[in-house]
Amino acid sequence: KVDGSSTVYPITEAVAEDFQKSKKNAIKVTVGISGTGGGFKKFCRGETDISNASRPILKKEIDDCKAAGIEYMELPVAYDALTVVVNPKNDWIKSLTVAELKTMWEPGAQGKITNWKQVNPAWPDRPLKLFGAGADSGTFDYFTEAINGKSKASRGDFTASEDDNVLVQGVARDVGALGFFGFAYYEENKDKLRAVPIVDKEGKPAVAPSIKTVIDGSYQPLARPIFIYVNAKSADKPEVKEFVEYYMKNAEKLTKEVKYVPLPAKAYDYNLGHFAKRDKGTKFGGENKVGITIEELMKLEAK
Amino acid sequence: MIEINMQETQLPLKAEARNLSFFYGSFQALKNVNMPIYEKRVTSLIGPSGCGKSTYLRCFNRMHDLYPGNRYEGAIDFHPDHTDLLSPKVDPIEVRMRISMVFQKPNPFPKSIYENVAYGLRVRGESARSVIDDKVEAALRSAALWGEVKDRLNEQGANLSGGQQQRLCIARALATDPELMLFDEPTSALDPIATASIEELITELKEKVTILIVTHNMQQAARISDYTAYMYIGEMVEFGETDQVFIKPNKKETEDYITGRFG
Amino acid sequence: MIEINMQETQLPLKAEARNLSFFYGSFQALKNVNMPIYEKRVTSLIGPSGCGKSTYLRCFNRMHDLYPGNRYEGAIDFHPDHTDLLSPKVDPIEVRMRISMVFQKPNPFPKSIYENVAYGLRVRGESARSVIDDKVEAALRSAALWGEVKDRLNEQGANLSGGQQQRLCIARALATDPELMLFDEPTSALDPIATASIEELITELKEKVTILIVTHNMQQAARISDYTAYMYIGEMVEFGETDQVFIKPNKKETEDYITGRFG
Amino acid sequence: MPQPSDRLKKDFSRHFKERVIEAILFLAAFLSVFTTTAIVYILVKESWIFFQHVPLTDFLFDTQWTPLFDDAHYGIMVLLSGTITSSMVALLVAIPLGTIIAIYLSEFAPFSIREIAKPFLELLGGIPTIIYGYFALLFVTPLLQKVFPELPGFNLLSAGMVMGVMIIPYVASLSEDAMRAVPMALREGSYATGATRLQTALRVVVPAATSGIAAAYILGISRAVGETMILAVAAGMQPNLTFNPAEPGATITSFIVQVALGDLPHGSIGYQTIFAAGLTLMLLTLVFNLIGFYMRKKYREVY
Amino acid sequence: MNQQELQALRTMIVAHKRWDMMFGLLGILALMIALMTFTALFADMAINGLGRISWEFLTSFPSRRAANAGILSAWVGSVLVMLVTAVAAVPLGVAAGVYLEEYARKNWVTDIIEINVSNLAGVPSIIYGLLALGLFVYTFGLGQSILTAGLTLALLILPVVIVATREAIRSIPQIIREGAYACGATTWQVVSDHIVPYSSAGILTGVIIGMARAIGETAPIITVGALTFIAFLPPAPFTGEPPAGVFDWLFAPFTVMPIQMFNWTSRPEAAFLANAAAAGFILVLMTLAMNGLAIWLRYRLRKNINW
Ligand SMILES: Nc1ncnc2c1ncn2[C@@H]1O[C@H](COP(=O)(O)OP(=O)(O)OP(=O)(O)O)[C@@H](O)[C@H]1O
Ligand SMILES: Nc1ncnc2c1ncn2[C@@H]1O[C@H](COP(=O)(O)OP(=O)(O)OP(=O)(O)O)[C@@H](O)[C@H]1O
Ligand SMILES: [Mg+2]
Ligand SMILES: [Mg+2]
Repeated sequence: KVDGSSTVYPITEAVAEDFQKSKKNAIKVTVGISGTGGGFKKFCRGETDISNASRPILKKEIDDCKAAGIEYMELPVAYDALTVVVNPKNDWIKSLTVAELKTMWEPGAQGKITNWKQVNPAWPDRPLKLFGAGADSGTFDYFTEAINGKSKASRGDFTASEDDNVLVQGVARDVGALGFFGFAYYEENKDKLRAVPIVDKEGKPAVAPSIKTVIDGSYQPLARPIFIYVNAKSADKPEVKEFVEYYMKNAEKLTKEVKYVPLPAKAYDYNLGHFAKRDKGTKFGGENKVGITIEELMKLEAK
Repeated sequence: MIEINMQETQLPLKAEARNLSFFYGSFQALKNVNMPIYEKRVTSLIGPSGCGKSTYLRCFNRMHDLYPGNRYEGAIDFHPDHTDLLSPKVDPIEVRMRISMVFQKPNPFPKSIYENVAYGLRVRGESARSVIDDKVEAALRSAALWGEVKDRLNEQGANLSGGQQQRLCIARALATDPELMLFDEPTSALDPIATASIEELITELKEKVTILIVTHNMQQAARISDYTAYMYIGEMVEFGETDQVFIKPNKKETEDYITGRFG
Repeated sequence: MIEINMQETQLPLKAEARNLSFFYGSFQALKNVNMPIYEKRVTSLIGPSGCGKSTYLRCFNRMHDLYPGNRYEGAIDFHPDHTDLLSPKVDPIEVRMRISMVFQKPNPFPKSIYENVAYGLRVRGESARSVIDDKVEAALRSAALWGEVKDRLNEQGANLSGGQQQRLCIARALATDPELMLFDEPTSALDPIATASIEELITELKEKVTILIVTHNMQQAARISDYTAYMYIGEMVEFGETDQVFIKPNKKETEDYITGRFG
Repeated sequence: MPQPSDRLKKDFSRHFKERVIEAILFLAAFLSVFTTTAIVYILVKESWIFFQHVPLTDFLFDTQWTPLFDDAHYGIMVLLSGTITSSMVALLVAIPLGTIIAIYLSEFAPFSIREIAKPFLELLGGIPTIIYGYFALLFVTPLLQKVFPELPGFNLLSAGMVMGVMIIPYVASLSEDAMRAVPMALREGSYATGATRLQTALRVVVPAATSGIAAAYILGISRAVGETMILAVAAGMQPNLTFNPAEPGATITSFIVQVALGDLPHGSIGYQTIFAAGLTLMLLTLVFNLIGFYMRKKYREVY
Repeated sequence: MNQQELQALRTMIVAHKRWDMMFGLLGILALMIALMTFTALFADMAINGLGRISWEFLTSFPSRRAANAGILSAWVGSVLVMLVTAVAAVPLGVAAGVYLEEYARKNWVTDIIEINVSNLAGVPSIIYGLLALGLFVYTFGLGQSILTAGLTLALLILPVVIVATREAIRSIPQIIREGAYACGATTWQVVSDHIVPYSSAGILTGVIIGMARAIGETAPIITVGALTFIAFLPPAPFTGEPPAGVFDWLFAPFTVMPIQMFNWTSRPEAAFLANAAAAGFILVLMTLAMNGLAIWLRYRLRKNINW
């Protein structure tokens, strides 16, 4: 039984589908989407074997799990590259620095920064319309932390939606729009949107999001890992064990198929090792970390 | 066919049914009815239950138009302007504005007594409070109800007793000064006193309007009407002056019916 | 108080109202009514509209129980078992099973003609088709409706003419062999032939059941009833044998009422 | 026949049966009270925790709603304004249209049209709300923008309007039933005085059916207040304190759904806000309903 | 009436009829707005989704490949959940409506119930989900099952059914009740022989509207634990290994149509959007089919009952 984030869902669904087929339906896998938070709630009550998570497990949830005596393994499964997009008719943006994004998005910008000109005097006098993920989502947490330096610190007057397709529509319609969402949505709507290369720090080159740049770690800081958490007790059950192993072996291929960015092949090997060793607990200490590359992540995981 | 025998054929007509047939879907409820209605006279319609009296009456104000599947044949010629009441070209609303009706079962609106009576006036676009006040009072007086309800004009019409409700409906029909009034057993729910006052009222009204009344009470027919028609299973068996119909009917059937009751 | 004068006081009673008062909320519609009802006799109730006849009648089958705020005082002693019909300890359903009622406005159920008549039997748990068939036919015959509807027993009751509907309701009330039957102006919607047959039926029924009837038609009261009560604004003004009440009433009011009509 | 004296005794088995049935029916009716109590219990219990962190005055009087942000504000008025505005728009669409349709179907339309149109009308309530959401976003908003070029791409107006269309069946179908139940004798009485269809409809049928029509309205209003997805998709999820339908906004319900299915850890203060918001909504509908209840009591007509 | 007066009368009637006409047009217009919206939405789903509708679509389980994905588990789940909902909500709603109209004395208890009922209609569906999670799943231990979901939706639509029932009952003329009571019927006999049959057309309207809403609900169902990927069906009675009991399916995990749809609409690939449209199309057809019986029944009933 798997439940949790809808962001991770497509990957797990793909794995579950193939796994179930390879077992000739002898093993029944189910996947739900009650959100990372909802997923952890069930996970920490021992109702699910595996929880999909678009962010690391947080303090509160660690405590809950501990209280219920649930131990778990944390396995990153893919990268979700947050892509900053603008309308294709927008001809004044070639790239954006993190600082510029911060000007637009920081809490102090609320009600003040409403025009492109205010961000950079070189830009035209046009209303600035912002689109982003809902404040409840891991995506939002990650973005705010990466850009504004503090999780959940953001201006409030932007159009939010849980459904990234809605954001796609919003940006595609408005020349003055800027938004961020998962890479896959950009990939599918390339004709309607334009991805903006991001300059991580002063002096670094502007990097456009792509599978390559994410994997090689040059697309920073907006690439975030997503996880599955496996209940340690369930891991002793043969069907769960087989499923997780199947997951790690096929993740690279299937991740690509559902348009997410896979981790490098060796990362999955690390995970398998981990899993075999029953290496329990989280490496994130109950909070989000931003801007880690795959390398760093593997190092973390290897600890 | 019926024979019409009367003394004062020179009387002006108010309406005349000519070869009137009526169908509820495929069921023919009226068969080739011919009948004159004289102006400023009371014509009563008698006959056994289910013979088509109500059906006939409801042809005059095109009530049957409200239901699908109903069909008229023939004509009702309405004087003085010779409008054919049944012609599809004639607007049923115009017909109903000129011809008002009191139903067999009292049907007050779920409104106050006042508004029930004022309804016809409001429908005609009257809005002057004083005019309406006057007409409502006059109509209620004529319907012998004013005394009982003058202090509770704002109460619901449905709170009245059965007889009071029927008188309320009569007042409603009266308020708009119709040319022809149709009464479908108006006194069947009334006590003798109220009945007497309604009968008196009908006799008074004769001065101004023409009246066509369905009744089961043959004494009532004899008392108040100038002409009487006897119907039987959709056919007009006999029509004539009331005295003549009751005393010396032309048809055996009529005599049977009347004596079956009077004897 | 009223004086009861009669010749055959030795007659068995079927019911007796004792100091019966009735209140619609705070409005007192019946005031201290005392009245005997003799077994296997027809008692008729006359009086002007709104005087409380229906209210009185509806006390007998506890119809008023259906509405909140209604209140009885006094008693109706029901013979032979001396049950107080109004006692809260007595089940109104038992009361209604023994006492059936025909209403002022015909109220057929929106069911087939057959089911309308069979309803009382079904309520009593009767389910044998043949028994019901027989009773339905008998009831419809008694109500002088069989001939008209025997071929359309499965049609809706509402498709009948007003008079037919009322006869249908009478058949419904008859089908269950009640001990006492209440009629609230049962013939006000009927034509003379049907009225005559209902009157005849009532006269026949007298052999088996006791009958209490409200009527506006004083001739009817005179024709069919053995006893007559005259009510006025909630009070029982006079009660006596019909002949005596009509020919030599004790009270001035009664005489006025009757002669105001007969004179 | 048994002795009459036996017959009139209370029949105990029948009496007992009647009582049992009454008790069962009462339980069914009381279920609603039980449900409400359970809901209120849950809401109050969780809100209690919430209000220990957030002073009631902030909750009521703050003009910002950013419970999930780092700089958290809990001004419920913001969501309330969105809820009220969008519901008002919806009602301004649904009540006139629904009533007109009901009158038309009941009093004007030929039999065949009525019998065909009504089921299709009712299907309007069966279209998944997300489809309505996209309809508002992709069809109605651009259409409105043709008329009001200033209109932002996400706004309460188009969401409210589409929501109005969605609740038409509630208003129209139930009102039509109520009107149809008005006895023919009343219509005949009206037509016999020379009234037109419209006069009959407005002066006799509608007043006689008031109670049913009011019930239909109340259900419609409730449905509007409780609606979620349309607003989540088309209104922008942007917490603005505004009663201007031409602005984007967020409503209580869309907030609740978003958070309940989002990535937030359950039990955190951000998560707890949904209960406080839910409680507020419940109080709001209660006020509506109380008003409706007393109005109906006052104007109920009997025939 | 002389010619002049007649002329005046006719002028007035023409004016009145103009209003009549205008209202008639307005009515058609309003109806058109509603029906066109429906048609547009439906046609849009049809255009986008029709290409995907095939036997395979109906008989396949969800898949990561849009072209292989189907709605078998979803539609089976929806049908079963609706079955539970109808079986629970209709009798409960009718019983409550009947109690309030025919039994309850008009006192404060009734008032409270009445306010409660309409108040519940405005509670957002997700709150019902939270309630059901606590109550059905944890307290009663019904699990994250078809039964739980069906009962949750039943609670959700109960107010509509109750209100429709009450209004339908109210429109029965008092004189009909009196006639029945006068025959010696008990309250229950009056209710079962008259009140419920004569109000069933109105009750059906409530059921139709309520079920249409229930079949499209997502949020509460997700909250009580509906799944998204599930590649097997609930056990049919007496099948499988070990043989399932008659009611085992009630406790099976499941998914429903709208969840599948929502999931697909939020996927990036355009092909999934077509799937969503196809699922929406089928969902509306299902609603129509589900309500078809009720609509037909109502049509029959309304023809027969006229006051
Ligand atoms: N709506 C209807 N559909 C079909 N048949 C009808 C309808 N209304 C009346 N009838 C039939 O038409 C015939 C005439 O009915 P009508 O109501 O005119 O009788 P009536 O003479 O007024 O009787 P009553 O004195 O009892 O009121 C009857 O046989 C009746 O059954
Ligand atoms: N439900 C009620 N609430 C209040 N008052 C009522 C109610 N029903 C009747 N009344 C009043 O009680 C009195 C008696 O009414 P009742 O119906 O018994 O008269 P009735 O003698 O039967 O008259 P009718 O011959 O017109 O039928 C009348 O004044 C009437 O207005
Ligand atoms: Mg008639
Ligand atoms: Mg009476």
